[in-house]
Amino acid sequence: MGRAPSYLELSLFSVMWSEHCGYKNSRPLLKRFPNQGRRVLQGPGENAGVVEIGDGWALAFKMESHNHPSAVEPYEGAATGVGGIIRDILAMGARPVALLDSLRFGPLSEERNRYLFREVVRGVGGYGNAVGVPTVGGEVEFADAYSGNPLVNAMCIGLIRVDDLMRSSASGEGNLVVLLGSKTGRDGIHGATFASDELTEESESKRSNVQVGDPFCEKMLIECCLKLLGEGMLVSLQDLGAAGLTSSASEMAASGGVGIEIETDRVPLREGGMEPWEVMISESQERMLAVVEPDKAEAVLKMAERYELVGAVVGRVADHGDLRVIHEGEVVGTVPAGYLADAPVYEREVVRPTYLDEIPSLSPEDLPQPENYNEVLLKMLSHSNLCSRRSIYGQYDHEVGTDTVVPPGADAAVMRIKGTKLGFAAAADGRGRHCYLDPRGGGAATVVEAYRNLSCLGAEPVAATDCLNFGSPEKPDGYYQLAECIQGMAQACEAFGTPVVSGNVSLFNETDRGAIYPTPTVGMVGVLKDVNRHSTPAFKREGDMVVVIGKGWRSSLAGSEYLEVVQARIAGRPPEPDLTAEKEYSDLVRRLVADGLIDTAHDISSGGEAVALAEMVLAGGLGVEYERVKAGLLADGHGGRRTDMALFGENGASFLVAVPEERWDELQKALGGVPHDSIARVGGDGIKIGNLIDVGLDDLREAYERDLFETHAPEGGHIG
Amino acid sequence: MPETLKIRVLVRPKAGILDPQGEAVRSALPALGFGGVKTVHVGRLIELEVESTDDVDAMCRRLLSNPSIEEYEWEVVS
Amino acid sequence: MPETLKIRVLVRPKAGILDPQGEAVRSALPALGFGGVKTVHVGRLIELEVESTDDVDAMCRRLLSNPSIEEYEWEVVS
Amino acid sequence: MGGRLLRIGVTVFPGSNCDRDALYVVGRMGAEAVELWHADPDLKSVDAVIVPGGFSYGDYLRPGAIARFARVMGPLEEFAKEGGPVLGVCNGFQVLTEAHLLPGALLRNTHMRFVCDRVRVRVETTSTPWTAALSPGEELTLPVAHNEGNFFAEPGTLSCLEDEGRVVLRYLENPNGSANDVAGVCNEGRNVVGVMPHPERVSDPALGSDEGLRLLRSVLVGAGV
Ligand SMILES: Nc1ncnc2c1ncn2[C@@H]1O[C@H](COP(=O)(O)OP(=O)(O)O)[C@@H](O)[C@H]1O
Ligand SMILES: [Mg+2]
Repeated sequence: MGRAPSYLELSLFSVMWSEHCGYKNSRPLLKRFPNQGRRVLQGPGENAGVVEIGDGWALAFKMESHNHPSAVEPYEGAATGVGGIIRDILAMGARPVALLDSLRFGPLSEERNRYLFREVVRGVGGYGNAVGVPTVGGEVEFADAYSGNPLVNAMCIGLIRVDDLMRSSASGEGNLVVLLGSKTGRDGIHGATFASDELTEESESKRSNVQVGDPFCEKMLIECCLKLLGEGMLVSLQDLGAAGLTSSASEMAASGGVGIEIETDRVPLREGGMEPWEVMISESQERMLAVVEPDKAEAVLKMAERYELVGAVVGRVADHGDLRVIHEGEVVGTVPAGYLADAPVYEREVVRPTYLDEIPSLSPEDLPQPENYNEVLLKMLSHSNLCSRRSIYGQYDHEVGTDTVVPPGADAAVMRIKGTKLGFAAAADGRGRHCYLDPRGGGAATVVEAYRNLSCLGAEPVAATDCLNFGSPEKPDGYYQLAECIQGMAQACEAFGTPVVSGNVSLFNETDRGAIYPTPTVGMVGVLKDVNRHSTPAFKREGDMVVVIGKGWRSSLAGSEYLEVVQARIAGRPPEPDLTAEKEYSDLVRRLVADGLIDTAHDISSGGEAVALAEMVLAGGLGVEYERVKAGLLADGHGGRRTDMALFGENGASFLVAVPEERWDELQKALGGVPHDSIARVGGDGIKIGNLIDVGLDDLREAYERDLFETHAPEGGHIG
Repeated sequence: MPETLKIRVLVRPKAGILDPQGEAVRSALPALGFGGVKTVHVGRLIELEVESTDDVDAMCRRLLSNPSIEEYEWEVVS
Repeated sequence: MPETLKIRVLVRPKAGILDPQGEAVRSALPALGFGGVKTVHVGRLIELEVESTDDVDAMCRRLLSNPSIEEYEWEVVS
Repeated sequence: MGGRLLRIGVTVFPGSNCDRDALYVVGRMGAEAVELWHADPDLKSVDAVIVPGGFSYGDYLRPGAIARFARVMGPLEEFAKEGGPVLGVCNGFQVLTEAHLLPGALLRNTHMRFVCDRVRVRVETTSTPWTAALSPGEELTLPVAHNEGNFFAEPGTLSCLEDEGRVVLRYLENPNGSANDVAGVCNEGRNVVGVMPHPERVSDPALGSDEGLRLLRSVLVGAGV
């Protein structure tokens, strides 16, 4: 800018250019994601992506990480993560209607991990429940790699009329800039820069600037903003996130090609003696910034009052392209808004890490074959990565709004849209171990998992959002994992026609115990033309035939759940996802549901065929029995392979569906040349697989329906 | 059996940290006909009966308060 | 402007009334290696700055505590 | 009131979040939904009032503690004393106990967790405007979603509630530690009912059940509509 920046200007740059805001390392790589599509109304670049879903309706959605804040203060970290993503959706003008959370923790054998897990779940619920947006799905996994560095990714979906879409770009010289919501305090000063540091002993002491969420204020903010938008009182709207006023104002100005002047002494403050730079970068929660025509300002402030919110005119839109900070009538800082919005980018060389070649390859021959498969199945079902998530989503209000058609517990959640036949489905997935063993394949498999989960419900996947949780990109391994996972995800999204319309990056997820598994998480939404035509994994009728569709029997133990849980090994390279088959079979299953031919479907994923069958039994409370003949077939692993591989091996591109016998011919016709096999029948009071497995429903339940939390855990506190 | 001590622990939000409860109560008071209240802060009161005070401070740090957002004080009341 | 008084209000569950929070804390203590804690009760601490103490008792009765399940005490601390 | 469309008011406090659900369901009941804003001391001549669930004033201090002082509560208390049908759902139940329109209080769930689930309850009395259309002893499956649903009343009060048949709904599986498995109660006049479960969430076959709608429509029967 041709002169030495002042301290205030420096702090603006430092917060804006930190990874958290500027995507220094990831921006060039993100270009690989497809982001176009016939349904896309808004791709990356706005507060959230938006896709059209029919009848004049659109969905705005985005996923965001709050990993570091949650590692330091789990309850508030998770809560403010939820609050933040809700405001991104609100900024598009949409009413937030669904939340999902994607979580990672170290093993629950460690007290600190139990504490983080408990308080994060409480934080997600504490905020989401109070603000009245149902938490309808998510996922959670436990692994050593996340000890001390939990992952907390929150996704929000908003519903909006296509015509009512809002944008954040400021316009109209002389228009006023209004700050709505709560007062500004010293919350998270330098939090934005902190969020991209590695966690160290020292960062533990940064606690004093922890941000505390106020879901009550957020609820008022949602209703107030939607009312203002409904009455056409706003020119543009933007949430305040990392870097507070600085990023919001500069982004609004830059995208509108105008300037914005902020008078810091007009900002309502919570504490005295705040410096202008503190006001500019404060990350106080529950605030939105709006551009308003002068003659509407008074009405806007009145509305804020009606909703018990603080509202104040804090600046104006100017024709110069600068973000100007004014204090007591004096300009104390001037920065071209574009400078702030466009941080410099780094491109790095991609070098294959040596660890990938050191991962022991898997030769099943030297794996001992289990004696007792009943025990193996129960051990799998009770494992913290496979057991029921009820003890988590039972703490989340997943029904408020009265639109939840398929609640948590199925492969994805299904929501209706009142006054239409339309519905949408949403799922969040991540595959950290797979991405560690094979970054590119794992990246693709992450997208595949979400695509499959939506298809199981009968929804047509239309677009995705993502959260890229990685270690340090300044280390070759970290950068390789980032680049390769993105490549794999991009290929899958390309193949599936599901553009990535929004996302978020969280790098430097490392502690003195090392880096996390590379863990991109994907949130995908799908459309149901008739929301009543959906399926669930639950068996519904005695006597139904159970059919495996796809590659069920060509499964592998490499990097599988079975290998880790039962054989205590993390080895091998999981099979390369077959994108063509995944799409073909997913689309087929979806058509079967849409045509009303099947109402029972589940994908074969972690834990393989036996676990998938057990999940369907547990969901429906009806047993299943392998027909004797076929059991033999399976006992030698669907054609000469190991039994454990046949039961618990993973591969993907495979589903289990159930139909009444009288529709079997119809189904076979519909399946045409697609590999399938009628393997079992719904009936009995447990799971029976030939002479291999025979476990009663009660034992299945006891193993699966585990409470992942200590009973009567006290609130808050800081344990460990 | 050893006679016990009654301990009173007061936990309150750290200075500068947002206190949504206190704020909500304060802004509600005038409507309820209670004027002249300048500030309100809401915290926790914990009362313990213990055999010795040795562990009390550790309990406050590790379980009864959340040092990242709260401060505490404790005293023997009897 | 009138100088203000600092009031401290303590609200606790009435004797005999179930106190899930206190119970949760008590049952968590041993696991953390804290023995010898006989009873734990969790209540609320409310700190007010007021211009006069006239209304304080009414506030406690009508808003800050629920007399059917809680008891309160208040004092001027400065 | 004959054939006239019943007007049912739904109070909206800051932080209420089931108000829109309630307004929607009133429409499905075949009644006219009227929003009652907390700051307006006016019931807009409605025939019945639903105090919906949510987190009025963030549940700060105690659930319902602040909301009960809202301006709309004055006329609402009058309406209740004159025998007008009032239903408090979840946070609405909490508000009505804080306002002393219903006995007892709702304490923290004993297991210290928010609970969102569907639970079986038994209809203990049909002599209230909100259960008149159900059959005594009938079992319903209703959603619950709360942190403080643990009903408490002094032993004397509790036995009096039992003796006078003022326990309206009883849990068949107790989700929160509630005394005598109480899920809902009514006042002495039986016109004010509070329930922790959310009937409005099961008022639509599209959501798997409309048992809640049957409960809510009782008030129309009572009103002879
Ligand atoms: N953290 C969570 N929050 C809410 N719902 C969750 C969470 N974790 C899992 N679930 C729900 O539990 C069910 C099973 O989750 P998961 O095993 O990840 O499904 P899948 O294997 O089909 O992806 C899903 O309905 C999911 O939405
Ligand atoms: Mg699945």
